[in-house]
Amino acid sequence: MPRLRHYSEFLFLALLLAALAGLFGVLSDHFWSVATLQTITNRIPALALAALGMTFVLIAGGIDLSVGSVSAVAGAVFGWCVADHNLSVGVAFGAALTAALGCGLLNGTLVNVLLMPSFIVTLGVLEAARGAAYLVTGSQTKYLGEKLGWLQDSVAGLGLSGAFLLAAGLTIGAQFVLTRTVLGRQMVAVGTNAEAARLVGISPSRIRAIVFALAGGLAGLAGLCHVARLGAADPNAGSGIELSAIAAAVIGGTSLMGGRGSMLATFIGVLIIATLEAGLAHLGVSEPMKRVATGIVIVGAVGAEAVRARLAARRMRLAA
Amino acid sequence: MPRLRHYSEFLFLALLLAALAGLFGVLSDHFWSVATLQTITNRIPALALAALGMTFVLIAGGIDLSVGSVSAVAGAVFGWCVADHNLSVGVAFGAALTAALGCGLLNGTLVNVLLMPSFIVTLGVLEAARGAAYLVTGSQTKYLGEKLGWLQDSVAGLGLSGAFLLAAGLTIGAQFVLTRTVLGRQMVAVGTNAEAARLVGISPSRIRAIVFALAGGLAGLAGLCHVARLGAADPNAGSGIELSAIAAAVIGGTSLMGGRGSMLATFIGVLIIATLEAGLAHLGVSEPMKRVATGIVIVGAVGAEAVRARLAARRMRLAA
Amino acid sequence: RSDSAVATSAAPAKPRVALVMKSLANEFFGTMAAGAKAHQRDHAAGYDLIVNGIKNETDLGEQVSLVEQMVAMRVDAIVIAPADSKALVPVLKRAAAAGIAIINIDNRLDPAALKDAGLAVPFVGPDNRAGAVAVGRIVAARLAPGDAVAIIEGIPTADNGRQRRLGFEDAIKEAKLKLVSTQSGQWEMERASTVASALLNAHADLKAIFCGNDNMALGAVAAIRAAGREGRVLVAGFDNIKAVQPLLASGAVIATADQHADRLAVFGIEVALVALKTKQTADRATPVDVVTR
Amino acid sequence: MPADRLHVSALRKSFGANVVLRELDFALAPGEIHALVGSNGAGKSTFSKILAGLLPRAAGGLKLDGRDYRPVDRRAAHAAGVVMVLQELSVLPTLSVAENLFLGDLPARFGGLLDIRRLHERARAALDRVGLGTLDPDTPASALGVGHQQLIEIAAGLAQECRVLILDEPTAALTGAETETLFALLRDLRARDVSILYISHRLDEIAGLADRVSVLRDGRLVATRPARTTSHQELVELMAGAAAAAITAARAPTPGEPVLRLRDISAGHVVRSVSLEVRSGEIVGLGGLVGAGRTELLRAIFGADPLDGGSILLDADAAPFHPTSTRAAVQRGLAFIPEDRKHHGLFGPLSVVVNASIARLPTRGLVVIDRGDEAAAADRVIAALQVRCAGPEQPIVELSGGNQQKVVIGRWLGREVRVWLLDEPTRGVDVSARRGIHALLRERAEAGAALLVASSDYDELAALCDRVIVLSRGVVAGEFTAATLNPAAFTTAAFREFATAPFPNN
Ligand SMILES: Nc1ncnc2c1ncn2[C@@H]1O[C@H](COP(=O)(O)OP(=O)(O)OP(=O)(O)O)[C@@H](O)[C@H]1O
Ligand SMILES: Nc1ncnc2c1ncn2[C@@H]1O[C@H](COP(=O)(O)OP(=O)(O)OP(=O)(O)O)[C@@H](O)[C@H]1O
Ligand SMILES: [Mg+2]
Ligand SMILES: [Mg+2]
Repeated sequence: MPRLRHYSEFLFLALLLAALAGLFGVLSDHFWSVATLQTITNRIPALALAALGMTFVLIAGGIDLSVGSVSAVAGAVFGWCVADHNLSVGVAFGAALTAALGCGLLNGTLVNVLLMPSFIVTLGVLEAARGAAYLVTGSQTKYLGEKLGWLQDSVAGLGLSGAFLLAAGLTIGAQFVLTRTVLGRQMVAVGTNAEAARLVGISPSRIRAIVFALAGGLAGLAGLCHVARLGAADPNAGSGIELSAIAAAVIGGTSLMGGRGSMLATFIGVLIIATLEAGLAHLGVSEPMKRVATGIVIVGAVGAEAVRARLAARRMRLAA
Repeated sequence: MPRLRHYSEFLFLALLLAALAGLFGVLSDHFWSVATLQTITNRIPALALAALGMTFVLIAGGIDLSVGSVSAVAGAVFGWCVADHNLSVGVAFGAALTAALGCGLLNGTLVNVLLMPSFIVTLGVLEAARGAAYLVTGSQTKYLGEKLGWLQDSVAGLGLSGAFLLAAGLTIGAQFVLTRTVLGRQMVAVGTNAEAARLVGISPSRIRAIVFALAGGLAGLAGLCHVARLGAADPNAGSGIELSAIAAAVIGGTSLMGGRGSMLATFIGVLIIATLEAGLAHLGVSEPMKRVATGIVIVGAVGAEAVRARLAARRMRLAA
Repeated sequence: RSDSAVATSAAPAKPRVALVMKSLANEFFGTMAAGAKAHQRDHAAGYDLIVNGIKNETDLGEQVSLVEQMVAMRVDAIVIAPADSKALVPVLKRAAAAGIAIINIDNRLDPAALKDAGLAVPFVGPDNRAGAVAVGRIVAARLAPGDAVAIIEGIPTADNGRQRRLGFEDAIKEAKLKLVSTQSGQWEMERASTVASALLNAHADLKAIFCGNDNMALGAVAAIRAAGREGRVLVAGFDNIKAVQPLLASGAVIATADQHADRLAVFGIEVALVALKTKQTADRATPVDVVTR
Repeated sequence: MPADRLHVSALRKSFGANVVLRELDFALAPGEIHALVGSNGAGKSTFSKILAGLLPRAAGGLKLDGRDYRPVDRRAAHAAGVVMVLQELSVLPTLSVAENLFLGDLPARFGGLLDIRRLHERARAALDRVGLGTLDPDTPASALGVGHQQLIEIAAGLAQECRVLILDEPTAALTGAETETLFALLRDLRARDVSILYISHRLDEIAGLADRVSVLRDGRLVATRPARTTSHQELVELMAGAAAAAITAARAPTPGEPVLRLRDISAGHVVRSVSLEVRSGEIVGLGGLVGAGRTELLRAIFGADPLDGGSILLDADAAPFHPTSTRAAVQRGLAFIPEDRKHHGLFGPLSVVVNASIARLPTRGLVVIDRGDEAAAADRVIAALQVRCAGPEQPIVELSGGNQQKVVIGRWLGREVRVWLLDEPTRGVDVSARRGIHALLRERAEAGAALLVASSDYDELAALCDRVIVLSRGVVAGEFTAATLNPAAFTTAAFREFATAPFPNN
C-alpha cells in the first residue's frame, strides 16, 4: 500500500509538469521544440544540485539558506584560481569544491556545537559566505570562457549536457542513498524525531554534519555548473536560489518538518520550476505577471498535492 | 523560576546591545550622538512592525515570508491612491491597510484550507504580492513628498518620530496580548502542540487566521512607515525584510519551532540589527566586510544566548 | 575624541565628503568607489572621504538610512548615486536643510520630485540614454531594416535602466528594426541568460539582443552559445566591465558603453569641493564612450 | 540464591532541586522476573533509565554480574546485555515497521547498503514473537494505533540479545489477549536465564507473573517481597506509606435521562454502524482488543475526526449534533481525554499551570487572563488529583507520566462538562491515583454528567463502569451490565469479528 501511494504521488507530479508544459505549448508558438527542451535542461543542473542538498538537509530536519551564497563561493574560488592565478582547471575545481564543502561543514559544526536552529545559522552563513565571494573576486565578474565547457557541452549523441547528466545521475544516487542505505534511513529517523533516534544509538550530530556537508558540496557543484553555463564567475550568482530549491523540494513532497522527502520528486519539482521560468520568458510576460504566475504555481502545485493526498486518504478510509 | 529565567535572558540581550553600541562608539568618532540615535530610531519602525507580526506567526508555529512584499503592496496602494488618484491620505491609509490585511488573510486561508506548510504558502504569496505591487505602481516609484510626514516628524519635545512611538506602543500592546490575554495563550498553545490545542477545543485554524492577519496588517503599517520615511512609494520596498525580521525575532529568543517568544525581546533584536547597520555604515566598512560582520553578529548573538542558556541550566543542575 | 575636537576648532577643518553608493558588490560601483578612494589618497590634505553602499540595489530604506547617518556624522557634503530617482528626494531635502552640500551622480534625481521638494541638486553624470543610443547605432549599422531584435533591461524601476532602454529603443526606431520583446533581467547574469534562451527559442529570426548592462550581456552570450547560434545573434552591453573585454575581442559582444566609472565619483567629489568653497554649483555631464573591439 | 545479576547500591539522582532517587539499594537475581511498583513519580522510570544508560550521570554503585557497570549510553548498555523498553512511545511514523524494529542496528551489506531482505526476515521473526506475525514489515508505522505501536516497541526490545530486560509499563496500552502473549514470552525468557525488571501499575498482573516485587516510594526502595504471597492491599500500603483506605466507587443509584445517543455511527478505518446510549449519571465502558476502534469512535464523537455516517443526539435534542469542530464540541459541553498523552494531550515545555488552565482560562472582562484565578485553579487541580510536581511553574514534560495524565484530566474540571469522553484515562497512573481518578469520575457522574470510557484494562472497566460495551473490529459485539460482566464472555465478544488474524491488514 505505501508503495502504491508513493507512485500515485509521483504520477500526480508528472501530470502537473505535463499540464504546465501543455499550457505553455498552447499559449506560445515555438514552446514545444528541441531548443526549448535544451534550454530547460541547461537551466536545470545548478538548481537541481542545490535542491538535492536542500532535500537531504530538510529530510534530516534542518534547512540550509546558505546554498546560494555557497555556490557563489565555489564559483568565486574557481574564478580566482583560473582567471587570476592561472591554475589548472583540475586544481581550481578541487579548490572550489573544498571551499564549498568547508562552508557546509561550518554550517553543520555551528548547528551541532551551538545547538542553534539551522535556519539562523545558515542565515548567518548566507551573509558571511556572500561577503567571502565578494572578497575573493574583488566584487568583479571573472570571465572564464570555455574553461568548464566540457560540463556544458552536450554529450555525444544525446543532446544533453554533461552537467545535466551529472545532475540526473546524482539525483538517482541520492535517491539510492536515501532509500537503500543505512545512512539514508538514519537521516529520516533523525529528521522525524532526533531524540528517539539518539536513544537507539544514532548520533544526530553526525547525521547533521553529513547532510550539511552534502548540501555544501552539492551547492559547490551547482556553483560550478553555473560557471560552466555562463562562462563567467559572478560573485552575485545564486542569490535567492535557496528559496527556489526549497520550493522545488516542497513541490516534490518533502516535508519542512523533516523526515519525509524523495530526491526523484525534488527533481520533478525542479523541472516544474524550470519549465515555468522558460515558459513565462517564452511568452514574454511582463515582470509583474511573472511574479504573480510564479506565486500561483508554487502555491497551486503544493496545494493541489495536499488536496489530492487528503482525498486519497479519505477514499482509502471509506473503502476499508 | 521561569520568571527569573526570563529576566536574565532579557538582561543578556540588553548587554549584547550595549556591547555592540560600545564597540562602535570606540571604533568610530561620532557614533555616540543624538543624531545617530535618531537615525536608528528612524530606521526601526518598519522592521519592528514587520518583526512583531513575524513573532506572532512564529509563536503560533508558522512563518511568514511574505511580510516584505505585503509591506510593498500597502505602500503601492497608498501611492496609487494619493499620487495617481488624488484621494485623501485617510482613505489611502485605509485602503493600504485593507490590502495588507487581505494578503494576511489570504495567507491564513491558504494555510488553513490547503493544509499546506506556511513556509511555502507565504513563499508563493511573497512572489505574487511583489508582482501585485509592481502592477499597482506600474513598476514606478511614486513620489509623495510629505504626505505622511506626521508619521515621520518628531513628536513634540521627545525627538522621537511618530512612527517610532507607534512601533514602540504596538510592541507593548503585542506583548500584552501575548502574555495576558486568552488569545495570546491560545497562540502559544497552538504553536506548542496544535493537535493538543485542537483537542481542548481551541481552533488552530482560527488562531492561524488571526496571526497571519495580524502579520499582514502589521506588515502594511510597516510599509506605510517606509513610505513616510522615503516620501515615496517604491514597489521594491521591503524586499528581504522577512529575513531581517526573522533574525530579529530569533535573536530575541523566539523559537522557530513555535510556542516560545517575546515581543519585547524581538524589539531588542530589532535594535541590535539597526545598531549593527548604523555602526557598520558609520565606519564605512566595505561591502564584503559588512556581509561578513552581519553574518557573524547574527550567529554570534543567537549562539551566545544558546550557550548562556546551557550554562545557566548546567549551573542550576550542579547547584542542586 | 577630545583631540579631534580641538583639531576641528583650531585649524580650518578639512571638509568631510560622504560618498553614498548603490551596491558596492556591483563591479561598476565598486570601481567608482575605488576611483574615489584613490583620488582622496592623492589629495589627502584636501578632504576626508567616507564611502558607503547598500546591500541590495532595491533596498531604498537602507540608502535613506545611510544619508541620515551621514547627516548624523555632520559631514560637509554628500555625493550620492541614488538607488531611486524619487524616493531619496525627501531625505536629501532634510540633509540640505542641515546645511550639507548635495551632489547627485550616476542616476539623475527626478526633476519633478526635486521641484516639489523645492530642492536644487546639481547632477554630475553621464547621459545614459545618449550612451545607449550610441551603442544601439553600432549594432543597428550591422542589421537591415525589419530585422528582429530584443531588449533585456535592468530593474524597471531604476532610472538608469529606463534611460538605457529608451536609448536602445531610439536606436531601434531610427534603424527601423523590429523590436519583438522587452524583458527584465534584473541586472543579473543568470536571469538574463534564462530570458535570452527563451527569446532565442521563441524567435528563430532574432538578430540582436540589447542588454542594459554587461553582466546581462554575458548571460545572453552564454545563452546564444548554448543555442548554437554564435555569430548569428549580436549582443550589446553597457558599462565596459573587465569580464566583457575578452568577449569584445572575440566579437561575441560587439559594443558596450564606458562611463569611466573610476572617474565618475571623482567628478562628483570635485564639484562638491568647489561647491563647499564657492557655494556655486552646476550640472556637469560626464563622458560616455562607446567601446567596440 | 546465586550471586546477583545486577546490584545497585546507594544510587542517587536529582533533577535540579528535585531529588528523585535517594540511596537506593536494589538487587536483581539471574533468571527472575522482578516487578517494580510505586506511585507516579516515585522514580521507577528514572531508575530504569539509569540502568539502561539513558541517564548516564548519577551517583552510586552499579554492578552487573559482579563487575562495575557504568553505561554511558544506550548502546553501551546493549553491549553489556541490558535492554529497556521505554514507557514513552517513540515509534517513528515515517519509517516502516521493520525499520523501527531495528533502527539502532539496521542490517547492512558492503558497509552501508541496507539489506532489505535480511531486515524483513528479522522483522517477521520479531513480529511473530509478539503475535503480530500477520503484519507486513513494510507497513508504515504511521498506520498503527497506540496498542500496536507498543507491541512494536516490545518486539524491538525482545529482538535484542540480552541478559537483563527492563520493561516500563509495557501493558499500559495492551488488552488481555496481547498481555497474555507477552507474559508467555517473558516466562520463556526467564527460563533462558534472562533477568527481567518489570514495571507496572497493574498490580493484579504481578502475582501471576513475577517472582519478587519491590516497592519504590519517594526514590527509596521500601520493600522487596515474594510476589505470589504479597497481597494487593499490602502493596498499596507500601506504596502510599500508610494504610490507604480502599475507596470503592459507589455505584450511582439510578441513571437519569439519556445525554448522549449514537445512531449508526461510522467513522475512521474500522468503526461501522455503532449505536449506543449514555445516560446522565452513568459511566459506560468501551472494551475491545487493540485496534477495535474505540479511539476512532471517541474522536469522531468529539469532532476530532470526520464523522462518515450516522448521527449524534445530545440531551433531549431532536436535531442531531454535528461535531464540525472540537471547538463546537467543547462549547456544547463535551470533553475528551486522548490516549496518546504526549502528542495529543501535553503542551510539553509549558508549565503545569498553563497545562491545567488551557481548557478554560479564567478572565477578567472577556479577554484578559486573571492570573490569580488561574494559579488558584491550577492549585486546586494539583491538590484534588495529588499531582506531584516541583511547583506549578514546572514544565509539564518534567513530570512523571502518571502525573502528567492527572493534569490532562484535571484541566477539564473548571468547565461544565455534560459528556466526558475518556480514552484510556488511567494509562500509566498508579493505583491510588487511579482510585482517585475513578472517584472523581464517579463524582462527575453523580453530578449528572454522562461518561464514556475506553479502556484496555478489564479490571478498570469492571471497577468503574455501570455498563460495558464491547467493540470488535468497529462494531458493537456485546453489552454487559456490572452484574453480567465476566472475563470469559467479554473476551469472546472482543474476538467476535476477528475470526482469524487480529490485524485487519491481511
Ligand atoms: N528530565 C527531568 N527533569 C526534571 N524532573 C524530572 C525529569 N524526569 C523525571 N523527573 C522527575 O522525577 C520524578 C520521578 O519520575 P519518574 O518518571 O521516574 O517516575 P515514575 O515512578 O516512573 O512515575 P510514573 O509511574 O508516573 O511513570 C518525578 O517527580 C519527575 O517530575
Ligand atoms: N492511517 C491508518 N491506515 C490504516 N489503518 C489505520 C490507520 N489509522 C488507524 N488504523 C487502524 O484502525 C484501527 C482502529 O484503531 P483505534 O486506535 O481506534 O483502536 P483502539 O480500539 O482504540 O485500539 P488501541 O488504541 O488500543 O490501538 C486499528 O487497527 C488501526 O491500526
Ligand atoms: Mg514512569
Ligand atoms: Mg485506542
